[in-house]
Amino acid sequence: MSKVGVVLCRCNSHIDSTIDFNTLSEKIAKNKNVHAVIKVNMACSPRGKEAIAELAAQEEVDRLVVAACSPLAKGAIFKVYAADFHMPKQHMEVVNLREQCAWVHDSESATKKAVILLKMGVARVAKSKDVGNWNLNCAHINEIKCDKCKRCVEECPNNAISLREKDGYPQVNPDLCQKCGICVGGCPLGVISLPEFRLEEISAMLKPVAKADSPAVVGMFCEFAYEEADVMGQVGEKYSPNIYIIKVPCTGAVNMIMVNDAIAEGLDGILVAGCNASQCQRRKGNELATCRIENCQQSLEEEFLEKERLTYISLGEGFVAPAGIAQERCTGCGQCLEVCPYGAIQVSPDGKYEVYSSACRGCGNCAGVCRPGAIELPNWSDEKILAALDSILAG
Amino acid sequence: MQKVNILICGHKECLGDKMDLPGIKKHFQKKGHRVIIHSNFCDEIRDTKEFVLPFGDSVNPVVFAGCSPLVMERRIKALFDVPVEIANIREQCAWVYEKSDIADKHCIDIIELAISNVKYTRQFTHPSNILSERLAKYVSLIEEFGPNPFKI
Amino acid sequence: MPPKINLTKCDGCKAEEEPLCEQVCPGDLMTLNEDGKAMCRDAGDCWDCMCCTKICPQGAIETRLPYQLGYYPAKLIPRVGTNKIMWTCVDINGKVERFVVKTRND
Amino acid sequence: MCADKKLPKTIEDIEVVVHETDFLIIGAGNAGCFAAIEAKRKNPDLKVTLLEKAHIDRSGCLAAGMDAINTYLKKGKTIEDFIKWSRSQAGGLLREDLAIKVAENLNKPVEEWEEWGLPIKKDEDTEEYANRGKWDITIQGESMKPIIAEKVREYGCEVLNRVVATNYLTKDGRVVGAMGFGVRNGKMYVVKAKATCIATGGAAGLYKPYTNDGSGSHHQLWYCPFNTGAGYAMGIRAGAEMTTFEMRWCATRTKDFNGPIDTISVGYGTPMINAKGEKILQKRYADMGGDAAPRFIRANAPMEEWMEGRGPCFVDTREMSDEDIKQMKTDYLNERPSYVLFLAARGQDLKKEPIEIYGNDPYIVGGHTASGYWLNSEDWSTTIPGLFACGDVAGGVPNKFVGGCAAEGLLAARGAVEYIAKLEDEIEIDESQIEAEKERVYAPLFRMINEGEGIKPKEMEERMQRLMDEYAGGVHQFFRMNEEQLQYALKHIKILQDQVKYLVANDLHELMSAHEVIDRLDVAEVLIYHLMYRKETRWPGWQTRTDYPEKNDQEFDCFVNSRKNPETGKIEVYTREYKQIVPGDRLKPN
Repeated sequence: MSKVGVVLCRCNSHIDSTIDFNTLSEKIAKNKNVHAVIKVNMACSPRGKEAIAELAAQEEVDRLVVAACSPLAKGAIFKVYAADFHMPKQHMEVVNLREQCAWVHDSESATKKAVILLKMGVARVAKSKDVGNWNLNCAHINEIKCDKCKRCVEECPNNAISLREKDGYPQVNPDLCQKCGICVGGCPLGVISLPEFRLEEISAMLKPVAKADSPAVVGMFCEFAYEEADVMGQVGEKYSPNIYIIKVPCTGAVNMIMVNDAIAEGLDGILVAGCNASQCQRRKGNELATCRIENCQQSLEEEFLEKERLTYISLGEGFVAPAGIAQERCTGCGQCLEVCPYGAIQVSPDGKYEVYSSACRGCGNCAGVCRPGAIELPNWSDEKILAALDSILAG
Repeated sequence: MQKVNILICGHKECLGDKMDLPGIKKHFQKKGHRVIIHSNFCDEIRDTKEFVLPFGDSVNPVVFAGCSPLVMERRIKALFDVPVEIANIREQCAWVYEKSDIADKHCIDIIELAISNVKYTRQFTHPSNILSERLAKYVSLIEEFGPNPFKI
Repeated sequence: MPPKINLTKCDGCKAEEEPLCEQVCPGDLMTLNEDGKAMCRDAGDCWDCMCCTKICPQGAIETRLPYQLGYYPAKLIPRVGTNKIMWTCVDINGKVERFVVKTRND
Repeated sequence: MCADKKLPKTIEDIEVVVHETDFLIIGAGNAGCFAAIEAKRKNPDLKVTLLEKAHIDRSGCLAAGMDAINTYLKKGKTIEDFIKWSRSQAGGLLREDLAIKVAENLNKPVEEWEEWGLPIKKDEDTEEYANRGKWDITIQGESMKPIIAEKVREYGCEVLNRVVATNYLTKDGRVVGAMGFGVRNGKMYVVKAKATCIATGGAAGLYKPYTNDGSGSHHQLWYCPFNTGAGYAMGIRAGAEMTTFEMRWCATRTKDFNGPIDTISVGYGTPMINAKGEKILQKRYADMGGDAAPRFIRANAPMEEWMEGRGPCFVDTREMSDEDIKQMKTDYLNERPSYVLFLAARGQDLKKEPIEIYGNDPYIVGGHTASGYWLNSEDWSTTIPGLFACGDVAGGVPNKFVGGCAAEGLLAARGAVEYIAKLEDEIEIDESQIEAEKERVYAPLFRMINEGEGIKPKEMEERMQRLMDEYAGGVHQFFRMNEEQLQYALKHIKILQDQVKYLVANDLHELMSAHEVIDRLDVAEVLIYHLMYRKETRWPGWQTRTDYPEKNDQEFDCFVNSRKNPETGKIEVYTREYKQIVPGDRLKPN
């Protein structure tokens, strides 16, 4: 039995002013996997780290759950903590109690939801495996269960999977693997995992959601969709507390076995959120996802279930200011079209290069390669950067 | 040169006593900027945006000196009707330097950098994020369907 | 006669050789037809064990009983999770029954 | 249809793959898998190879799953209790020396299986396995085969899927491996092994199933129809001693769609009733123990009722609670899901209509009756050195079922591992037998290529099945037979065996079917000899001789064994005496 240490971060009262930490710690302490619960202010601060280190030092504690801000905010820092505590990074889970709970729901429902979110986190680390022993940091295929159906070979967008000569098992090339999880999502037997994304973990996370007030909806959000969910909290848009969002590397990583598990557990809806058709940075991840989902929806109807219980929504409504092309300077070399990971550059009928604004994520790759400097990012003009350099040199 | 409204969050729990904020305030006032030191911005940001009006004059851009943009950038930017830049004097200054004099110096540099940046920064436009509506729609649809018949 | 393949759903497991149904069929009855879709060699030799129906990732295979034994249009549809299997059973009068069965310990 | 591309056109085309291994197990079902795992545990350095006709994940009796373990020694039950019960169920005839050892190992595999992930119903308060009848426990075994298949791979055993074993490799009267062909790649496989264990299934499809009539569904059986007795046939051809084939397994099954009925009658204590609504066992077989009457009685009772004009018969589900009915259907989903589909296809409400039952076509199944290889209770070796047997093909221990077959896997593996340890000489095999087998195995393919026509395997299978059904006591004859019928059956079986040379196969699948019917013929022949030899009726239903309706303990209270003499090709039938170890009346469970 794994022993989980739970850290509740107040975040300067951003979180605990809405969520009742006493109820929360009381409820979560009852969980059989939880060994200890501590409350800290600013888990990301040096003092916060000390407190967490103390908890991790208790020799029973072998896993940590940090309930704080979005993993997209300070998540990386907490993962570094895990490394400092000599703990496999899979044994550290960040639960998003701020952007997707405290900032978007009223006190009562936020507290209720926080309990479930925390249980999900605990369930996940409890199931997590130390895969540090995988010598490679890429997708891993469990050959004991693999049936050599070769689907992963077919579907990998990076051609990172090929068949091994001697025994015909698929093998992953770590140099090509992008850890997008498209193979994880496609494997009919669910035997492929990423170092930090395993079917068993996700399935375990679904159990607590089933206990929530109905309608209980689980959201499987790709990293970009997840960020948009965070934005709602940041700009203070409230939404229904019935939805529990799980971050997935890409909608292509959502295996229909997970969906089946959700239905088996008794969840009322599964909402898969990803990018617009052209926009998937993982390349064809969302296309595969939509195919799988459409197919699964058919089956749902055959089983007399409403097909909308499983729904795909594509987001990316340009919450970042898009790049712009100054036509008078553009030489039409087409470099931008080459490098844009989101397919946001389009050539108009009259041969003009234009930015499809809702697809643009403002990454700036295009601006970087544009020789004539025709492309500008609204908030990162060359002038701005040069001026910044001057001020640094002056200082 | 353009005047900037500098808003420094001096929350003790965040910054400690390391930096000489009054000194820093003077430094920028000398340069003609308007500087306000707030005791705990987090406390107030949850309230309506009215409270920031005294800080902004809806003409000159704002530099917020406090915690990392990762913490609240969009929240703060959404408050003002003028361009805003964040100067991260917590994670990248208060939490990394032992000696006060170095911290003070670096703090000023960081704010200077933000001042230079904010001149080129555009007014933050409230993102056209319709996710909340879609979530609401979806949840109410599922509510109509009723519970999952496989639920035991 | 069992098993009945939904040709629009079946993608032959994108496999050039053996789709999953062909791999598991204890009677060696499943194979790929000319257009790379699953097909049953001889429905009369099917045991109705439903292995193919359960393993098909597309839910493209239906086990249908010989009419001489059971009337139309009863259906039994499996849905397989990591350690549970769900069954939806529809009888000839349209009565729907649902089952959730554990298949593995957590 | 990649299979055709791999079809060899001439004898020279055939690619021969030679494997060398320490321990060869033929058949990767329940027993075979446990044998493989146990061998690896006893000696991890051994190379263990499994030959599997289908795919190890879904092969053999457990392909569709299982809803119960019918033999588990619960708290308070002793080995002696088990022997007495099993002995009485089998009409007093079983190998007590073997049965005792099986009983000693009954629980281990089940508990391991649970540890590996098999869900078993527990009693809330006692934490013991939940009861289902005296010796049964309820499991949720839909995935029990994949679970154990994973373990086999984990233990590092080599699995050759889709390879059909056709004959043993022999060397001076000793088995040194096996030969077969790949159903997928058409290659011939020669596996040389220090020790070989036969773990294939029993023989289904010797008799015509009544569901076949006018429905064209050949495999509407309750027992795995892909178990075609290859293991028996190979042993017969190699001159191994076989026992008690005449103890056929004719069971009462659900009518029109073969499903088990223990699930209902044992699982939920529902009575068997006839058309008049009389409780059959209590009313007519009270003297034989009523509901606890021996299996053959229970199996035959509904058929007797039909004969007497009191059919149809049912198991009465009408008194069951809604929860029980739902639970029972769940049990079926774990073992034979399509039976639930059948009930739906009949639109049957079990609260109003009971489930109809009927006899099924007889099988030869060592897991249920005592038919199979004659074994040495020291090491589970057969009468041929180097050959061990476990599971359905191993004779002498009826009522083994899943748990017992698994236990035999352990026992056979231990015997084999010790045998291997004692060996020192390297195996040298003469190539001539490989050449001969190559010609025999691929003949139907080449006949099709050269002659372009002949007898399709299915045609011969259907002829054999109708013959056996009508003349060797099939279900249409209410399991009854007499000397003249058996003689007729034997005459025609011999004709069919001679006709085998006309068999044709269009592809590798048909080639497999051809050898399935060839093997069945060899089993059927020996079966008929056994049925003819036992001039008495010991197990009405399983073995009903209308010309000798009484039991004859003077002559036949013993085992009937046979051996096909490889030199003369004659089948020699003789008896072996019964050795009682556990005292008491062999017909009484206690």
